[in-house]
Amino acid sequence: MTRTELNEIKEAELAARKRTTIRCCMAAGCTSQGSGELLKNLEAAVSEAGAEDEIEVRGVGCMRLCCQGPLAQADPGGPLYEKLEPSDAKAIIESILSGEAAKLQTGDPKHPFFAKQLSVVLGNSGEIDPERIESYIAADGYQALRHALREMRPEEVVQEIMDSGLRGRGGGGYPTGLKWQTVSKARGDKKYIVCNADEGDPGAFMDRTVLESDPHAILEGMTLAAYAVGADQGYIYVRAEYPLAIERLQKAIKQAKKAGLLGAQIMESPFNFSIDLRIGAGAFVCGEETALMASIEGRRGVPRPRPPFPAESGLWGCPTLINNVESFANIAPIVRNGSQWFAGIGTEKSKGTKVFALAGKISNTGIVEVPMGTPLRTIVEEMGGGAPDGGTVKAVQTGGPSGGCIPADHLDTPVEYESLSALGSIMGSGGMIVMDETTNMVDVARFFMEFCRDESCGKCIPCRTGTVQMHHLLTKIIDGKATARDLALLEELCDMVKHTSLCGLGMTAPNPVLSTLRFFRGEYEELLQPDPYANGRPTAVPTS
Amino acid sequence: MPLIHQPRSRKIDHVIEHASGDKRFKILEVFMKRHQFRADALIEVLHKAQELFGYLEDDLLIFVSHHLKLPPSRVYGVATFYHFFTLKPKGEHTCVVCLGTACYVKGANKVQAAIEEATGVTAGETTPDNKVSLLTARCIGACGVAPAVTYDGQVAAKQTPEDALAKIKQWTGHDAD
Amino acid sequence: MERLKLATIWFGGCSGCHMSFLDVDEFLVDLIDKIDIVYSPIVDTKEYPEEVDLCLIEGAVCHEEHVEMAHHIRQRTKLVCSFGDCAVTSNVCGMRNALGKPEVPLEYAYVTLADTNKGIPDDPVIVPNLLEQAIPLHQVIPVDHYLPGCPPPAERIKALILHLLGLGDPLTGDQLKFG
Amino acid sequence: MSVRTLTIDDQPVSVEEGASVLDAAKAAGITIPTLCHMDGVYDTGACRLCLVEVEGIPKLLPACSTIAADGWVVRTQTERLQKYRRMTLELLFAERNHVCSACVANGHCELQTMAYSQGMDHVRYDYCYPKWGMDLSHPLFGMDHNRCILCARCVRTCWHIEGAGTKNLAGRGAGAHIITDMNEDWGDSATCTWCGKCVQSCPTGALFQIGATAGEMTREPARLADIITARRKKEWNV
Repeated sequence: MTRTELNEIKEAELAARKRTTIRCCMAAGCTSQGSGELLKNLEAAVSEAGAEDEIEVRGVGCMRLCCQGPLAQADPGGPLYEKLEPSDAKAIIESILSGEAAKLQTGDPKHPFFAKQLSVVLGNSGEIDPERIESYIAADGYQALRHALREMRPEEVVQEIMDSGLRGRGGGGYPTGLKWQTVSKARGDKKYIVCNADEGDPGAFMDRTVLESDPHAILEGMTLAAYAVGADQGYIYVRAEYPLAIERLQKAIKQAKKAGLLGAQIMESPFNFSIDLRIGAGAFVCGEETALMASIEGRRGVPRPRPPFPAESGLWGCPTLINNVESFANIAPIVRNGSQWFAGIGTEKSKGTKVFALAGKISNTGIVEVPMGTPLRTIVEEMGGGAPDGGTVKAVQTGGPSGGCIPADHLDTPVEYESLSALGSIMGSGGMIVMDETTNMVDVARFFMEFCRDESCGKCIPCRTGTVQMHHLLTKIIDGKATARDLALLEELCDMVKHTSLCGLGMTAPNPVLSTLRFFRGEYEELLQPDPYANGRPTAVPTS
Repeated sequence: MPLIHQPRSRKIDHVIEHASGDKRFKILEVFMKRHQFRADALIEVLHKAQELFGYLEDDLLIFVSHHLKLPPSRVYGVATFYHFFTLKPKGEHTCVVCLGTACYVKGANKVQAAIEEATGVTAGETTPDNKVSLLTARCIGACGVAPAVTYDGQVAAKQTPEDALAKIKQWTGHDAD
Repeated sequence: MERLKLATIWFGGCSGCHMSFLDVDEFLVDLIDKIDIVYSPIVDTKEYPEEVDLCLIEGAVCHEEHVEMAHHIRQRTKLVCSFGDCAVTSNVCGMRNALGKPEVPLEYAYVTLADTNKGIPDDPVIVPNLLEQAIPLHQVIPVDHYLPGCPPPAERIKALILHLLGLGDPLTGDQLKFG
Repeated sequence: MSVRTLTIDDQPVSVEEGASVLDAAKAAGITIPTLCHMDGVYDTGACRLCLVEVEGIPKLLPACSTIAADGWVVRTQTERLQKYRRMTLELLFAERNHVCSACVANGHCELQTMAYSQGMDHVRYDYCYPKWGMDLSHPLFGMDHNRCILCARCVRTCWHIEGAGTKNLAGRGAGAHIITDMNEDWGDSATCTWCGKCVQSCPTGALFQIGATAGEMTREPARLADIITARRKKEWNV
């Protein structure tokens, strides 16, 4: 693939555009509600009407408002159809051909849910056909790679990422450029790039959205990273629970290989890079980078102590760069538009945008991408429409089992790494679960503890048995069998597990308990039984 | 009790013999060859094996360990670490209730309870007639349409206990209770 | 100086700790002006007295009467000591817990292994109901001191009593050894 | 070989580059408690007993698997560390069925010794009392899962000293357990060489020689280190 060829594909693709394009969401949320059949029916209706030259039906990635799915929209300027039935296909085509509005539920594109979004990562999501590389190329895909390979030295690419201020989107917020620099400077003939697509936080589906909607963006981001740090082999570690993402990634890799965008001498440069998929097998702990590497090596997904960090000693002992899906998805836009453009978005310490998955007791569930610094309230109340059925938002859970519950009166907090961790939660990968007044916070804490208990790898003692005991204590509290002494024991254990566990899973396992204790302590105390021995000597002897 | 124990090769011989009459073993061998019989392909190979056989029986694991030149304990250790792998046969149909946070706060546990009551099995088990296996998932990423249940690989959105029971009934061909 | 009112009792245990207690021999005689044994299987008192200073409780809490008695003792005693591994950890008594319900070992003992009169005794007046699990004492009442050992050697018992009399250091190191 | 100089519990100590904090402490005559560490096999940092504080580093670090660095100020016995160690031991005792009085390793058990040396005189958590079995199928050795602390010393010994790969961990979380081959009876194992090194490596009464009764099971894990050191350094001319 040469520069000219890349532009030829782009122009051919644009030239082939028809007067009208119907975009039909084919991401997991809508397909689970029947959008696959809808797409087929749309295609059938087009050919039935003999309008093949007029109308293109395009299966696209996530159109974001999952709760109103299946979604479809006709370009240019057509309404956003919601809650479509496969049988609605005909009406849509007829409406396009006749110019008269169809009697279908439509959404308001000016609603804050859409209007307040800013797309960097999801720019192509819901727009391009994720299963066709041409569609990606037509949207300026692989231009960043072309530019980097021709005009930039590897260290300039690293510098660009450093200047952009991008921080890891997987949870911790470590500066991405710094990580790249460490790997690029690490000694070793063989280096690896790993994309962590083991999005395991329950309630998070941002990475899934990106993978299903724009797989080539990940490949391009990884290839840029490989060029920057001097790696020639990459792995995408993706969960087995995401079959559609796997399928699209497989297709994308095949297409990129065929187009000479992966493999040997990419774009006729001396640079070689291959990407292999590794399918996870249902272990949350494999989201932890050392466990993930063990799993890629075909072993039990058990973490090991760091240091040494993967940047120095990773896969098979070689320097390895691990970033998550959303981080990689930011790379091509940064290289394409320049670090200054990216650094202009967001806040001083948190640059760019962040994708959130809105779920739980919220009216508009789905995917949003907002600039860093957007207040939680804007996301939850304006965009998300607050709790459904007249309920009130009680708390927002971010960061999955490693995060915490932020109470409603802190919703004015801006979305930033530092501000969220000051509240005892974390940015995490971007899952945002809204709880209303019917949600019991102790129950939520136990839910997460059960999760961590079941997902603990069993290697280190604090996590393996500490989560068992914490879960047991929470159950005792919920069952009304606990006293203040048990609560004290729980708090002490939270502190111990947090500080002594080997990996992030254990270290953050107590967070949901700690944060609910911080903001909703009353809910715990209400469940406690009086302790007859509270002061050492009994106040009244209990009879058994 | 024999003081000289059975050499490892004898067990392998038995498995190879068993495998020779089954085409699926051949397919698996080709798959492993494509990975150059590399030890780090173990998880990919187990995925393939489960796809072919439905579950990972002992002979299958020994077959894999032999070809990838890994001790059986390593293969077994890996197969039991990951929840996706199952060492017991699954039922004709599989129903996976997502218990991710979003599904949980929207009542997935009630859907699970309804199915458990109707089928008489708890999560992780298969009905005695081998019709339905009930499983739970940690989050299938369909949070936007919670609560979600996967029926034979197809994700179904916004499930109520009634929806789930209707599906089970379809499978079992009679009232689930 | 008033003498230390000492009580001892055994719950679910083998009385081995009490045997070890007897092994302190003339130590008790030496301390006769400091200690008064007010209640114990080795003295004749029938009723647990009020205002006891120290009670050594041997054995795990295995049945309902133990629970009742533990609370009773706690109310009337300044310092309670878990005396020996069964009281501290549930030890051998707790080995039944892993088998499931208490009926499992009962069935084995009174039916499977019985030659005559097979049947689990079920009159609560004669045999109190077993708890679901045999548990350590501190899960029922607050405990002030722990004296592990199966049994705790006489020296260790001496050391604890001396410590509580203000005549010695608290137990440390292998004086706290289980088993 | 360059040298690293650091301070451990106010005591200056110099070690060769690449030495662990645990090695450095040993050189200074300071004992840091360990359970999963065993000389001769690689460290996993799993038991968390050897966690130490290093000035300027917010995280606690496992002494066994942390390389000592120049200028470090290490503390091994702070009140906080001691508390965490006691809690770790409490968690271990509550996890499975450790009944010292009826154990083959009573009096020779590293877990038991660790408990009293750290001042853990009772367990505040509810005991789990799980149902784990025993494997008595092997003519020479037995395995009692009730007493296993999952330190994986036997696994590392079996793989890296004996080289048989018979033992491994299976399952995960609280359900993790030691297996022989494909979770088969040890006596049926086609890979076990009957060398007994795993039994020598076990810190508790989980692995034992058949016939040993309460308190009779003694062992010398140091012999295993001798074997591997001699092999690595080619000390034995054969």
